[in-house]
Amino acid sequence: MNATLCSEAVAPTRQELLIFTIAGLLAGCRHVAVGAASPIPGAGALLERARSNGTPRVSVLGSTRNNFFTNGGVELFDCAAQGRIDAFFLGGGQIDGSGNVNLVGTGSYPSTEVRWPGSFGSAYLYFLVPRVILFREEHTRRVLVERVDFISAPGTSEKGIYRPGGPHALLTNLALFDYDRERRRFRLRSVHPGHGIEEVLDNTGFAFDRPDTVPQTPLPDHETLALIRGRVRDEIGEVYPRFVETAFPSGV
Amino acid sequence: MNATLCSEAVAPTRQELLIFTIAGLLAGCRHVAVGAASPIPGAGALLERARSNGTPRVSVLGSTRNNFFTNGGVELFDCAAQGRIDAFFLGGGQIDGSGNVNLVGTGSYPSTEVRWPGSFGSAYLYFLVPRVILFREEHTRRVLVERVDFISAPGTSEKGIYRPGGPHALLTNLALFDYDRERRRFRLRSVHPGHGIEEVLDNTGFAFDRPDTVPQTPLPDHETLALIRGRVRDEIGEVYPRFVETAFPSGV
Amino acid sequence: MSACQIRDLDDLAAAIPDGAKLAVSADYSGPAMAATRALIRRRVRNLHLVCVPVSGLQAELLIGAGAVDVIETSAVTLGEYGAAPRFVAAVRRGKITLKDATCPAIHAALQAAAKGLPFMPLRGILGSDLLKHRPDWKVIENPFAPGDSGGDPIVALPAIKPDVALFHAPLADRDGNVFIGRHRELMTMAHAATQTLITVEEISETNLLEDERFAAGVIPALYISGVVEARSGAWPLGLWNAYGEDEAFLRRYVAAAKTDAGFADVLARWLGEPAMAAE
Amino acid sequence: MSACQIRDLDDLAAAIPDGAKLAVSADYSGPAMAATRALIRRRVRNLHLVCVPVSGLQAELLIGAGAVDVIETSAVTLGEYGAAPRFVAAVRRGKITLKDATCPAIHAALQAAAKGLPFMPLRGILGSDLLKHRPDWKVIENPFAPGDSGGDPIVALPAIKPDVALFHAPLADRDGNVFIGRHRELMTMAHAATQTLITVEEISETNLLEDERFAAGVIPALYISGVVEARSGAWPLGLWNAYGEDEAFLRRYVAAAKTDAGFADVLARWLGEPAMAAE
Repeated sequence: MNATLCSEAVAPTRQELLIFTIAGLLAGCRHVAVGAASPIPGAGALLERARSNGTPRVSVLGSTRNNFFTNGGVELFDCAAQGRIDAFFLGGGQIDGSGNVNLVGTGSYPSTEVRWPGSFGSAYLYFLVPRVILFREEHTRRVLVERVDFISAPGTSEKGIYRPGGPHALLTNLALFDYDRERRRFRLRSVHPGHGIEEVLDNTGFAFDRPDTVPQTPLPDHETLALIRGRVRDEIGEVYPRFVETAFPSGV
Repeated sequence: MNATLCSEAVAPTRQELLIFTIAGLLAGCRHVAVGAASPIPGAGALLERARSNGTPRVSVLGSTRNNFFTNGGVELFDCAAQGRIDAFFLGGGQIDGSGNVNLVGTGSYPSTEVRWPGSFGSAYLYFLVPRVILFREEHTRRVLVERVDFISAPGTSEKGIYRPGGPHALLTNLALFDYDRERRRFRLRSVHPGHGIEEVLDNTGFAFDRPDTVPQTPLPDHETLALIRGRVRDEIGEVYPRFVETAFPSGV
Repeated sequence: MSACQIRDLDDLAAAIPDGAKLAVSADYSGPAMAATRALIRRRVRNLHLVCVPVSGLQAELLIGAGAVDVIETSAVTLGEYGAAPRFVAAVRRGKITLKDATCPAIHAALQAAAKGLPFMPLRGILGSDLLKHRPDWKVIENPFAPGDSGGDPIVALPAIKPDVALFHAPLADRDGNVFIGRHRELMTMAHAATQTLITVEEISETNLLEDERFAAGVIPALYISGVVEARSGAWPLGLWNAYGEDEAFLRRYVAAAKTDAGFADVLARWLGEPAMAAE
Repeated sequence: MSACQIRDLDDLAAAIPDGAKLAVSADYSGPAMAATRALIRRRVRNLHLVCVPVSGLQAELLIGAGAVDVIETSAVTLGEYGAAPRFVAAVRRGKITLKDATCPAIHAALQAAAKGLPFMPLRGILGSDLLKHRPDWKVIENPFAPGDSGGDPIVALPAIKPDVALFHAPLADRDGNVFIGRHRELMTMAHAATQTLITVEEISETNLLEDERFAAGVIPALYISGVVEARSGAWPLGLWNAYGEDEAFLRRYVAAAKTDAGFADVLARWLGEPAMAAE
């Protein structure tokens, strides 16, 4: 446990740790966009904004107060292509060791065994946004596979393909990985408190790099936790009222 | 003189004849767009609408009451490309016998001897709008030349070039020509009252076809003239207040 | 098709022929659900559904009712209510032809049609399996790539020109102008489509283009083929700034539609009971 | 460049460097004339002026003041006041490099930049002498032309990405959101440009994005680098729904600017007398 976390405070929940970790991945960003159905990434971006004097600007799709687009559904994509979005979040039914993501389904396309909704904007934003953070809470061999069954969006591209963007990190309930664009592989950065490297290895379907000693994912200090449970909770609650009821300790 | 024009009515002015003639060129159109600085074409389109039960729809650039565009300056061009504009008007510092128009200048480009404003949307709309009406009041060898010095927009295109649009007619202070797309030449349709074929030949710098007997351009009947001097005058006056002061007989 | 011929939802449904390429808005952007119900009631068939850029319950119901041959979309999902069961079942059974896309590709292809262009280039996509399964998408060379760069491939998307665009909006006026506010993709749909059919919550007696502030978010009547007033026309989904989705209904729907029989029952009750909103 | 660094017209003029690719709006679409005067006063030089899609007095003054190297435009005209005398003189003397265009080509090239595309295709233009004098425009084959069609050439326009977009609008708020109403080309300019500098008639104390009706015509602060309040900022030209052009001034201008000396006199008086509007 982080020494600056006062012992009398309620310990951070799993979601609060993820929110804090995401905020750390957004340092230095000028503008972060958050897609639909993404309460934890949204809260992470709002935390980074709250503790960094209003930077980055945060656009939360589905929000009224934190959505600045006025040109319809295409604006997020145009804005990314203009280089005005520094970070975005992608999930994936499957994510493989090269950073490929699959949002379409398992088995043989088109008659997939399991069909997921579809690729949304992934096949575009993964190319255009410099810091794409792969975020998937479930950390299992079902999700983190050696090779995705369908590439909604590739993790890397051949030389000569226009690609200012790509994967930056992968965050799950167990661990945080950095993505190494040169080696086209993930590198374990830290394991969350309460979990160990063996658990990560057991539940990851792809090979990844790691340091000799794997650190623990840092926890938020008291002040940051108060910010999460106060301002950030209020701000994200506008878009995700049911999320805040479950993700944050009650009565805080 | 047209027999139905009552003798007690004030005879149509030059501008009124042009307005009436333009209206006749718009029969059957669903939507006519009128560019900037075009009071006579605008009045012609509004006349056709007034006497045809609201068809065509008329978009007058610069108008508040008769401008339906809400997507900025590009909408006129997009709308034309969608096939939603049946007729448009082009002028030209020079117009030649093939229907080429020059809105750029005379002499050698770029250091033209005489420089006009520029090509505006001509190089696009001439290709996309089915019925482009060339309208230039001045009928002289200076304007109607054998070959334009600069092709802002060509009258015809090679086979294989996407071109649903092109020249439909040429109207001047002296005469009305049809454009023959097969022969790529103008054909004189009629000469305005008070002028003759010799005057047209003397003042036209290009060769054109003509029937053995050239008819006189028809004049508006009493009812139509009243419509021009009433409703059309009011409608076009919204955009061109100074035009209506000079173009229509006072006190009518 | 003139606006004055379309007086009610049945007229509107009749104006969308079997086999039409039909563009619909996303569930969160004015879905014309009352019109969709009328379409299903008239047993529309063989639709080529274009979802702008995704769909949910609207595509789900049309697919479940057997109205869809082809679906071109970036996703079909009921969001927090879960997967769209009839869509998933139809995919598994190979009952519909999938044209899986990515959101900006659908926007770009509609913009191409709105501009009368044969195609629009778009970055990204290269190396995705989407491209592999979309033989109608081509890869061309960027003609402006520096000569020494070894080339710069870029995807070219053919224009999508819907026969009909269909959506629900808060307000139209008697002249047929329709307010869509910031939901600009609805304007692109109307510009791109041959015909645009609209349902609205309310008809304004004053012209929407007269107020310059209002006018920026208005689709002019020029692009509109028919407007039908349909209060709660997005129900059981929501309409921005007006009402939210009917959560209880959607939960019941997802539970029931897991089976063919359950869906058939929902559909029969829904089509037979126009006042279900008041349940 | 942060919005808070730009407090007045001189700050704004200082933020537009010599040699900038500067996009300006048409005379009828919120021309930033007060800012243009400040630019001339600071003796800006070597501008590459992009007129969206045409210009009039604004280009004329900048050219007359010797500030322009290159002008990319579909026309320069003072409308009913006649030809733009300094533009015409500069063309005749070969003092400026002309990039003659056609309106939709400028719109399309800005839209390409707004979409991060290297180019945009556009119909028309083929066979025009514009194309002959624009080696930066290329002709490509439509990749979707039927194989038996013998090809379908189409013009590809390289994106225009202005360093700075500059215009005048009726209203902005304290957060930097700017209302442009139906003048959507101003939004495209802001999306396309690296920086966008604005003058406005008035600063609103309430946020313009809060009213959904208003919001459709608002450029979000995200795209805005600086806003300066400048009452009558379009003078001697007009601003939609606010004020008309100053006809007497424009007539005097056209008469005076026919000669170099006359223009120099106008310019000296204009720059020296900020209150000339009250003459």
